[in-house]
Amino acid sequence: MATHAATAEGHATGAGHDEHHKLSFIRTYIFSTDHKMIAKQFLLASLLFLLIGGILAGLVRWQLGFPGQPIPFIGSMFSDTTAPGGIILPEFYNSLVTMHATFMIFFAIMPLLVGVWGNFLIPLQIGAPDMAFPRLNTASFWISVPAGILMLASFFVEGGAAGAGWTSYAPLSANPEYSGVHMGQVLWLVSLIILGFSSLTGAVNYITTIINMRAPGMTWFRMPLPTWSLFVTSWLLLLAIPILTGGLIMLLFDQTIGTGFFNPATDGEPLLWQHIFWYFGHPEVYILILPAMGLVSEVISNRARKPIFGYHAMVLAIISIAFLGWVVWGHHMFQSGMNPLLGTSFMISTIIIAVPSAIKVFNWLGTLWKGDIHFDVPMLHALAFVAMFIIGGLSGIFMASAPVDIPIHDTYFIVAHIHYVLFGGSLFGIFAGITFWFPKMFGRMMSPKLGKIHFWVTIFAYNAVFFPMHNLGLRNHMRRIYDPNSYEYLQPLQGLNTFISIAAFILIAGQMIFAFSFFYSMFFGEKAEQNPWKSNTLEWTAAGHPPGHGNFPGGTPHVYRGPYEYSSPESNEDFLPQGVPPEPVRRGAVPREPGFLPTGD
Amino acid sequence: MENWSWMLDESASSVGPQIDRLYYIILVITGIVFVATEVTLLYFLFKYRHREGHKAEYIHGNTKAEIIWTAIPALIVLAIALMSRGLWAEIKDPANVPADAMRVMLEAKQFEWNLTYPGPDGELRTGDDFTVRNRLDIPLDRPTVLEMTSVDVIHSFFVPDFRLKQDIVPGMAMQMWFQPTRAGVFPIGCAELCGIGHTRMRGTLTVHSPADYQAWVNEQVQGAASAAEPAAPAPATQAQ
Amino acid sequence: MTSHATSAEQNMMVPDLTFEPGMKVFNMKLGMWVFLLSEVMFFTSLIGSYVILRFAHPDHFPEPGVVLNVPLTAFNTFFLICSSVTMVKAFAAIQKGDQQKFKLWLLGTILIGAAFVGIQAYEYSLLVAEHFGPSAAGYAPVGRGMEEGGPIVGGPLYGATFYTMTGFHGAHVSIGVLCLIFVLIQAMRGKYTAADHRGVEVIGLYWHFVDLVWIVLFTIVYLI
Amino acid sequence: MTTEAQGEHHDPPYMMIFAVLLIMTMGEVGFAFLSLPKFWLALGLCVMAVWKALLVALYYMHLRWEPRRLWILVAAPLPLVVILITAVLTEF
Ligand code: HEA
Ligand code: HEA
Ligand code: CUA
Ligand SMILES: [Cu+2]
Repeated sequence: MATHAATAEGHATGAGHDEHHKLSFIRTYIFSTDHKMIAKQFLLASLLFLLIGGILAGLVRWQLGFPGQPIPFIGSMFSDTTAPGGIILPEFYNSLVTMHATFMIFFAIMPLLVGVWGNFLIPLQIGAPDMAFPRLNTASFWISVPAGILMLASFFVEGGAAGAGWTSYAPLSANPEYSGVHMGQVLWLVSLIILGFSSLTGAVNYITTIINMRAPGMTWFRMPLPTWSLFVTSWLLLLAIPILTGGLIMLLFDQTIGTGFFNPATDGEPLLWQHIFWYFGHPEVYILILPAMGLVSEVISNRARKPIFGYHAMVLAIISIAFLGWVVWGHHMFQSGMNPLLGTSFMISTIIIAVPSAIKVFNWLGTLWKGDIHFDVPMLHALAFVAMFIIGGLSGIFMASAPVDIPIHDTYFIVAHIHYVLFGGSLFGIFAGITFWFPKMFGRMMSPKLGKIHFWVTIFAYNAVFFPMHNLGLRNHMRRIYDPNSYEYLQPLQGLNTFISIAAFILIAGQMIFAFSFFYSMFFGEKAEQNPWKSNTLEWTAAGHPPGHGNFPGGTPHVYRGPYEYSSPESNEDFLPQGVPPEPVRRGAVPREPGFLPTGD
Repeated sequence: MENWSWMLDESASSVGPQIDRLYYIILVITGIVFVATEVTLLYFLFKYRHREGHKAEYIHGNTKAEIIWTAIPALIVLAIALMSRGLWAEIKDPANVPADAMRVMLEAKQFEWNLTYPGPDGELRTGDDFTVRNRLDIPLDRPTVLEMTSVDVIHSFFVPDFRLKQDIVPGMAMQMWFQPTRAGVFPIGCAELCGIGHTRMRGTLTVHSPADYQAWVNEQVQGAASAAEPAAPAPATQAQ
Repeated sequence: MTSHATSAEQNMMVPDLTFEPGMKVFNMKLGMWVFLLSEVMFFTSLIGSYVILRFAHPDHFPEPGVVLNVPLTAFNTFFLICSSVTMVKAFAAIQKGDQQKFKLWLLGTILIGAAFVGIQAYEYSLLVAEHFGPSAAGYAPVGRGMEEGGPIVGGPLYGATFYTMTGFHGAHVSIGVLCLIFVLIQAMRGKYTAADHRGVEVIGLYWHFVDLVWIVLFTIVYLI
Repeated sequence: MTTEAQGEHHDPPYMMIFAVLLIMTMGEVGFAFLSLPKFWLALGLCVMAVWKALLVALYYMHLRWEPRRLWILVAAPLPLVVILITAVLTEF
């Protein structure tokens, strides 16, 4: 074979990074192929969408807390088709709820978990020089930008933004005659189709990178849990997103060229849409929680200075949650007219998911047990994650029991569940992640003082907002209703609704502390040390500070042990990095010189 | 304060108590799990908080403990699943629909409920049927079967006090039965987002004593006979 | 990187051995396989909907050959299978370093692939002329060789599912053709060698996958 | 390395597979127009289609010569496909 060798372009698989020429501004900050820069791009963009989603939530809460009253301060800015004189119209309310959920789920939490941490952590934690396909990675971010722009633009088209709920049940979403929204729905569909490509390219990249580019010694069961959970999440993305894309395309055709897949007038099947949506939708909610579980595991083990309890069980639990997640989608459809027998099997599989979730919760508790717990800001958020995820998970058990779901389906009990798992779970996980890895990303510490204020405001306001929603639900307060007072039996609940809304405004305002601290610390924060949390994983000990192009200045690191060897008797200190060879350990675990670490080959 | 309660309002249908019982069982189980886990969490946080010179113990796990805390929740959730399964089958099994039930047709549309009753002949889809809007009147002593259809989008027929909720999918014939257990007037709501007027899609369900019910039917039949008159009394009635 | 003197002969078709053993195939190939799995799910969404809708409403779907032109499409299927063969031939040629044959087979693949798309477009135009369209309102085919104005066969779900599925397959073929053209240009520039023809293998995987999907589609859409 | 060795000495039987695919396609078209009960027609056609698809995957996409772990990876979504379609089919 060798005789046929022709021109050598020397493109080594990912590893060759020796040319250190200066890249232009555009190549460094805009169309960068460096996974760390792409992670930062995702971070900023999705925090922006988080803010937008939060503002929309504020408007929703205004209407529910003070129905029919003009929105204060900004009320006059709204057009006559949305909120004339600041008074929200019902169609605008529907759009607000729909877009709130759409931005939060697809444009904030998903990229914050997968786009940010998938990009930032995976190569660094497994000791790879970059992603397997750096340019595809750039594309993955830039594909998502037009999707976001289209989604935002839908507010300004005729008929307003999509208003059929984030689940977009057909035929309401398929036929403009029913909803009064045409262009907005079309943009919603197109935007999500485009966004699907972004997630897909990301998933291909993460999976390939993790399978093929782990540093020597980084065996599967030495991988840090964030990477493990991102790996499993990538599979969920890879296999769930295309199902949604197919459904979105069919719905788009119904909406634009009159096909009638989901339109009963032409014998289409509305339930088919629901099956397709939830076949994607349930794996989706695990996409939104698994990476957060990974981040939280890392933070808890680190700040308790103790090995994660039952590492293998944790990994298996992630995998089995993901597996079971594929066979439970019908629990969103118990009251939909689905075949009741099918409902039974969905009910049983759903309830079983509590078991791997239990393993995770108990193992977190086990990690804290006999630990040496440091209450730093990331740890506070991680602990809040555990405490809140328990509540959200347990409320899931009520709904998983199909007969009990009859009265509580489509009430605020569900809304409470959603926010306990998505805010109490995912978002606290994200806060833990951002505050934990901020020093590695930006080279500066986030202010612990502001961080603590933000944390305490958030945890109290958050519970004041969402805990009473359980009670609203049990009083049969339906979700997605514009004016609860139009039901006589809901009128006594107005006081509670107003209370929730005020708490929500405090919650939203409290987030501004975070926004301020984020940007302030980026430029003026205290300079961080190389390994401020005394962590074991490669990104802190082997990579540059902050990591430069090519990630590992000393060459590909070697890995000698698992990621959670905290307080190991082998070391004089309470940590033992993965890359420190066994024999010099007794001299102290911290590599003082950058060149200390063994290099690959 | 009553609004903060975790108790359910008293139910008014035959399945209500069973659903409520299951709800309370789950409430107790999850309540115990909730308190146990959160208290443990807080206790650990207090007990093992960082103190100078103190080092965490180097423990990787404990297989026995892990097996125990996998098995116990597994058994608990299995029990919940089995209990739910039985009740679900009881509610949904078409074989359980009472044969002597009164049949009423429900047609949902944006944004109203139209209910069609068998007229004096007791048969649906005959000339003497009559239709009322946004109210369902039933006798206390008989089960009722609703034959539900929707003409436009998905609606969901929701009677909180009866623990009844069923989405009505256009193009599908849905059925739901129930047996009231006390007389009274109960709200009906639409629980599935169905467009701009979703909030307005309300109704009332009135459970009459048998005698009152007959009187009501008679009144409606007469109303239907004289439907040509424009000023129909509320609730609006119309002839078919 | 002076060590690259030997890398001219380094076989790029095997994975980078400095890493932990992973999938034992090179990155691009693994990436393509992973991507194809998502394609499986995408077509599942479309084909699955077809199967389900057809099962629920058999009356919408006429017998094979009544509306669709089976001989024409069988011929087109033959084309697509041919293009798979030319593709593997191209791959086999570059494996042996035979640049000339490689380019010829590649060109053949492109031409046949383009022909497939062309024939599909032609088929669409015939069908639309026979009032078999995707939209429910415009659906009015009366069957192949039947009198104009006769009874309409099937129902609108037929048109909707037919055009969505075959259309997205056609789009995949078209994208494949574009990618192959790109590969051909690269081949002209001498990018591929016996030691490194990763691009050829990877685009080949995609191309065969599209062929594979067609095998399934042809059977369930045209024949069943 | 394996592919290389294979390429040097004998290519996979590309033309053979091509012939089989062609014959099976013709067989399929003929079979589709037999007057059999619909169920048997559908079953027969599905079996043939799956067979052809397997031939393409195994020979043209070289799965036969790939490491076993790649097989496992490739098979991963198939159960999901089956679950989705069969579950939803029971609805109607
Ligand atoms: C991150 C997101 C996330 C997560 C993790 C979950 C997790 C779970 N969800 Fe949730 N869910 C949503 C997001 C999420 N959900 C959203 C967004 C909706 C609404 C969509 C819409 O309609 O708009 C929804 C709706 C929803 C429904 C539909 C309700 C309805 O519409 O009527 C159901 C029903 O079964 C359900 C169940 C569950 C269950 C059983 C879990 C389980 O995974 C939870 C498991 C966890 C625990 C149980 C806690 C920890 C365990 C222990 C402490 C051990 C001991 C426990 C026992 C012995 C019980 N969810
Ligand atoms: C991740 C998901 C997520 C999050 C975080 C939230 C957050 C909030 N949600 Fe939402 N919500 C959903 C997902 C989410 N929600 C979903 C899926 C639905 C169902 C929709 C449907 O029915 O279709 C829903 C529905 C829903 C309803 C029900 C509406 C109805 O049924 O009529 C309500 C009502 O109160 C509500 C309120 C709130 C409030 C007050 C917040 C608050 O927590 C908001 C607090 C504010 C923020 C979190 C912003 C913080 C900003 C930063 C931290 C940015 C910092 C910025 C920079 C550094 C630039 N939400
Ligand atoms: Cu009808 Cu909501
Ligand atoms: Cu779910």
